[in-house]
Amino acid sequence: MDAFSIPMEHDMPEGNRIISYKTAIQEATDQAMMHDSRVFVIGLDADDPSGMFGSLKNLSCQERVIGTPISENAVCGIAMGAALAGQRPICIHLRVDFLMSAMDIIVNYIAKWRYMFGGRVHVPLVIRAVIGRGWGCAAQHAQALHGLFAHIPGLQVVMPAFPYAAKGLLLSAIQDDNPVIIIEHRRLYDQKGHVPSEMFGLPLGKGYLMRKGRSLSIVAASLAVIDTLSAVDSNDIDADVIDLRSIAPLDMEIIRSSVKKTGKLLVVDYAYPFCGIASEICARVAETSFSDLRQPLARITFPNCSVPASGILEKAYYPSAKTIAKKALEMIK
Amino acid sequence: MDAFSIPMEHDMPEGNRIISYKTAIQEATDQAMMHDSRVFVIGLDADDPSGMFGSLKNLSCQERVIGTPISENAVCGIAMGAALAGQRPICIHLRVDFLMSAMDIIVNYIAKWRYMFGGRVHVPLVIRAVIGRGWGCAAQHAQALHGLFAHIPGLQVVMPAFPYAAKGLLLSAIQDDNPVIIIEHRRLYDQKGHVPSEMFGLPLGKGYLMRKGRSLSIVAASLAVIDTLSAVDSNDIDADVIDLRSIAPLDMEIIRSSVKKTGKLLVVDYAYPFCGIASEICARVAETSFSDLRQPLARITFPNCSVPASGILEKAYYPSAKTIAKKALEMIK
Amino acid sequence: MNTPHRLPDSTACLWMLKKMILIRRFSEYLIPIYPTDVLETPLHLHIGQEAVPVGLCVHLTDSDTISFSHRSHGPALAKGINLQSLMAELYGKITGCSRSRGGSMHLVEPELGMHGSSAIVGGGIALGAGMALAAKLSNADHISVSYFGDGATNSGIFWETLNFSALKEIPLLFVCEHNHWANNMPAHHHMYGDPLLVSKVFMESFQIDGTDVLDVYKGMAQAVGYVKEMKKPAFALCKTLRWMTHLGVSYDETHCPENMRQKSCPIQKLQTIMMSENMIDASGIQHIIAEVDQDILDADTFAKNSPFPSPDSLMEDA
Amino acid sequence: MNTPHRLPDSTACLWMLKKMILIRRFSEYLIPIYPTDVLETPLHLHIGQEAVPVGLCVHLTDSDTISFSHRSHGPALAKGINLQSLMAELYGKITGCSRSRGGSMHLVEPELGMHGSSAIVGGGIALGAGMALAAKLSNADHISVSYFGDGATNSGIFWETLNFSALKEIPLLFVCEHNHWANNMPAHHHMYGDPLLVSKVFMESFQIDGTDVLDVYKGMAQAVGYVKEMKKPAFALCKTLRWMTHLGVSYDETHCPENMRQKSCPIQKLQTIMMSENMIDASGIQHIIAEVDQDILDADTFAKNSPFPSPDSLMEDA
Ligand SMILES: Cc1ncc(C[n+]2csc(CCOP(=O)(O)OP(=O)(O)O)c2C)c(N)n1
Ligand SMILES: Cc1ncc(C[n+]2csc(CCOP(=O)(O)OP(=O)(O)O)c2C)c(N)n1
Ligand SMILES: [Mg+2]
Ligand SMILES: [Mg+2]
Repeated sequence: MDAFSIPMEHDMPEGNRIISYKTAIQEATDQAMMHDSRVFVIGLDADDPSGMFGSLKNLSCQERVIGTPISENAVCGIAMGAALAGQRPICIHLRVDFLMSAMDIIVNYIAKWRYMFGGRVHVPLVIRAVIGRGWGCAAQHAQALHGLFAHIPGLQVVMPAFPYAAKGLLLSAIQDDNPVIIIEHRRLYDQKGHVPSEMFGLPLGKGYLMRKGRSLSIVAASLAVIDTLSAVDSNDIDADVIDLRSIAPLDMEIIRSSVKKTGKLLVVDYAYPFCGIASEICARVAETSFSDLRQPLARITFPNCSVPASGILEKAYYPSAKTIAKKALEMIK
Repeated sequence: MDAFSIPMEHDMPEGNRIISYKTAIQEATDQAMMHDSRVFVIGLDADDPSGMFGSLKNLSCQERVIGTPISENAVCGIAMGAALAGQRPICIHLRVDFLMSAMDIIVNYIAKWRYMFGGRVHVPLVIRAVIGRGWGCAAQHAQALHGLFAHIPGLQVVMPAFPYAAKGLLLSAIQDDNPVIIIEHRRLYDQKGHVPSEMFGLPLGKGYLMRKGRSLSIVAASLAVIDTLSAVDSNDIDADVIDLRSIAPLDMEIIRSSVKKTGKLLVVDYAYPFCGIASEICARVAETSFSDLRQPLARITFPNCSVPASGILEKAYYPSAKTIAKKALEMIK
Repeated sequence: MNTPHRLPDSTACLWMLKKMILIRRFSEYLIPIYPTDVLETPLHLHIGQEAVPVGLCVHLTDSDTISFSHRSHGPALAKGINLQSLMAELYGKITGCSRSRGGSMHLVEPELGMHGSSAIVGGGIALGAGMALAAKLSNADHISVSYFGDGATNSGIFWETLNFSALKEIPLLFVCEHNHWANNMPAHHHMYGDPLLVSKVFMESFQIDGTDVLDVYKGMAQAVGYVKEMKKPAFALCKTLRWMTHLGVSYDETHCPENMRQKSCPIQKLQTIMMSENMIDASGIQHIIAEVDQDILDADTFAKNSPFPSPDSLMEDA
Repeated sequence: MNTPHRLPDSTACLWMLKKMILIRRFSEYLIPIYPTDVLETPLHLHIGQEAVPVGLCVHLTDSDTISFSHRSHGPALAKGINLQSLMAELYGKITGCSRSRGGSMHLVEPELGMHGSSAIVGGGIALGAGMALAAKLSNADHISVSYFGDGATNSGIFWETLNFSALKEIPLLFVCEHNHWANNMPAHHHMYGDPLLVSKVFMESFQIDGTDVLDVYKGMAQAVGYVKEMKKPAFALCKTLRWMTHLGVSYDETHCPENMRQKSCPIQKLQTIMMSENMIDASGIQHIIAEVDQDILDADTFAKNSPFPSPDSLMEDA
């Protein structure tokens, strides 16, 4: 078979088929590979026994899982070439940081190909990369660089926060004819939740309202959604909580309509602050929903420095549910 | 001699020693090399007869100008290694786009070294790169990627708009103990203006008020400053015009105090819109000068797509003095 | 010039002669019109180097893929790009092969295995390898070619792709069109070692006289044949001469003066042999030139008469 | 083991024995404490590979520079890093060599020519070359070493640096500590060709038995001597065995079982020769071990008693 067509869901599904985030990724990968012989997995340690932190274990089509040398730039280029020639590669990276070696291919090639050739070619390529954190990972192994990719026209960037989104967004990305970068968070890999067993997709570029409230809009993605929910739930904060799911394209509609209601915006992005996705959201809201705003909007991000190794500094570095709750309560009162 | 100490100017100097932007760069480079034997120039085509669009012609210390193979990643790493070992390299690139090949070294090494080693080492390295434009340069040769660099903590990014700033910022960058990326615009190379003959520096991280007005604050950098001035001057627009000079660190003080006065903000950045420096400025103003704002702030940037080759599309792509004037007049009335 | 033992048959010789003349005449046609600024796009001409793409592509089928770089006209025409869509692309017209978004350095024709050329040195080598991997994964019989200059061997991605291809046994032919220059940098300033000494560590390697299309024909017959049959990568180093300056439409009189050009002209060499073998006579050659020139004129007319893209279409395919 | 013709003098032998024992005992000391989570930082141990850094560094002066990577303890200790500041860095204490910002993979000691180690594979090779360029530009006499694993040869920056160094004739010694693995990937899965066949195209190259410190001593004497004298780059390939799993504190019993370890132990090998040459006896060895162990204990006490960084200092040096 060489294509699949999946129903597009949007809501968070109900049910109790509880599996982990990593298993959801594994399941989506496995189903895609079984239903479409063009899908293959490529990347450093793709064939390692650890199976990319478990997300690639026990795949049915092991012959289409290609481990590679430590050559991230060429490997991304090779994955892209295969995509141009009709395959559907999933190019994996154990750390987002390693993608910096492949920036030439990502920025100058993958992002530009479709436009630069007037739509005569397209690059159906999925890049997966994991954000690390903790255990003294230090500055080169714990970056969240989605803002860099989002800056570049032609790249779609998604950040699933839940197992069902990990599955749905991955399947949508594989089915999409254009490149999608999926940024996963290592801390989410063991999180569990209901995931439908059948194949389904979540629309790229659409956020989802996780909690309904009246006093504040909180926008977040990936791990920051989990912390935001915990902050909101355990402090009875009367806030809209929007899980962005995609950061490029950005679902401004859902943000605007929430801000229209609440008049207050807090963006939580676990990444460097400067020129990040939180900046973009705040700028857009200030541009186009200005009159809805009742007070200054606010951001919670990493501080403007690299991640330190020492645990005690790591703790000072990372925002948490507590940071979010504090800020949210401040903004509401 | 192995160091120089230059007076720090801030104002735009008066005088009529009129030289071009490229000559100003040449002069700064030459003076730095003559006053500090640690300063050297390295990069692809550094020793080409064209002298990097004229900015490296006729240097006195030609033996410290090192042409390299097409190996941008290694060359940036080598420049950094030399900096760690006590030299003061200026690593040059004829197009900003080529820096994507060196992103691993720039993001994971150059930006992080000082912090990651607790301040025990520092990287006194200058990277120069030129933004291209026009003549069907197309998507891979006309990018302005300063937003990417600005996202990364540990990188200073400056964008001189005038010959005197080209000289002053370059000398400050060379003198600085930490890495500075200088983004120059090809279109500015032949622009002329007064430049003092002696060595002087402009403070990194400080903007400059080019025009004083009451009705609007316009913030811009590099070529966008020139277009903004032309828009403002030829339409008698009563606006503050701020030349950022540095985009990281960002001089928020000058922006905030202007917005406090005018209540209106327009940011002009000739770059991709999403997660760019214009987003950052707007977000910060909306965060911290919210009550000063009398209407929605606005941005003028490239559209969210790659640069096309065809001249007619290029024209549709690039903002101009006209675009700026139109928007500014709209915002004032 | 060493005469090859067996000459290719006359169909092949005629095909190669015509293709080389096409590349030559097309490029020469651009020389006078370029300074008039009707083509706003940076040109890297292939004059003098025609033997390499032509002696390669004569062995390729439409489904064989090829990736190449900024010096794009030669390989694109040899692989069969439509002349009109190429010309229109140079004119920035919507009928261009890249619908006016690409310009001279960014050519495409997916149906002929050209999935887009890059103006950033190096990366295209990996794209070619990816297409070879795709062929292997889909059990297809075609091969892929990564076509690049001597300067591109400087880049890390060249090395990474060499290693990957050898490890994974993909049907990829590396073709290095070694014209001794990367911009104004002579090869011995940018590459220390003979690339063939390196490639031999990884794969079957061929040294080819890139100024002699019959040597290219013979060498590529072996190289392409090896890749097709063994389904393994191979490397072909083709030394040739760059007649022009790196960019633009001037002859490089300093480094490649007239007498050098005459001695090394691949078209002259082939014509001489074909004539001595009675495959063609002077009028036959004139006929080819006339035919080619007419095609070029037609393409020019087509391009001139084609519309520019609408400014409103700026964001299409973004 | 081939006995080298001339043994280094006893000062050198004692220096090497003590350094190797220091690296070994230090690493072994970490094994039991790592699972207690007092060191929150990813450890890549050097056990079994001690001969390479030690046989190299015995020839280096303090002003010679060296860049290395995630597997950092061996080269850092061999080059002379202060044991207390190394230990404190592993504990995340402010007295650590990187003031607690770096952890195990990011060690630094500028005064000893260690300008910081990287945890991204590859780039450090270029840093070492930059330090060599600095030596050349400032007419200094010292040399620089780029120290890296077999896996790092996969990366494009390795290739680019090889070419650059040969072209520019910089005093750089490439040392490839080839332990046959990159994480769980055996070398034949990640490198197709023998790296020495490639390096020979660019520079003087040496093959060294990395499990035998006397062979390393001899080879590095030549290699370091060549670079110092000729002021040109050279390459040393040191094949050795990784006793441990890639990361963490377990022995890799599958790929490097006990009997293999015993046969290839560089410390055992040196001890045997030194004893047979009457350079040391059993009690002398015991004495070294005791001394080293005491230093390690002192370092541990120092580290434990050192303060953590203040959370308020987070942004220092940002
Ligand atoms: C990464 C990168 N660096 C620099 C350039 C500028 N550049 C364009 S063509 C060229 C020379 C390429 O030489 P070669 O590969 O031998 O191709 P040739 O032009 O000789 O056909 C250079 C340096 C580029 N396009 N990309
Ligand atoms: C660019 C990059 N890709 C992947 C990794 C993950 N990684 C860390 S160490 C390692 C193996 C390195 O092998 P080698 O260079 O032989 O060093 P060794 O661990 O054997 O000493 C890998 C793949 C990395 N750190 N950097
Ligand atoms: Mg060339
Ligand atoms: Mg190894």
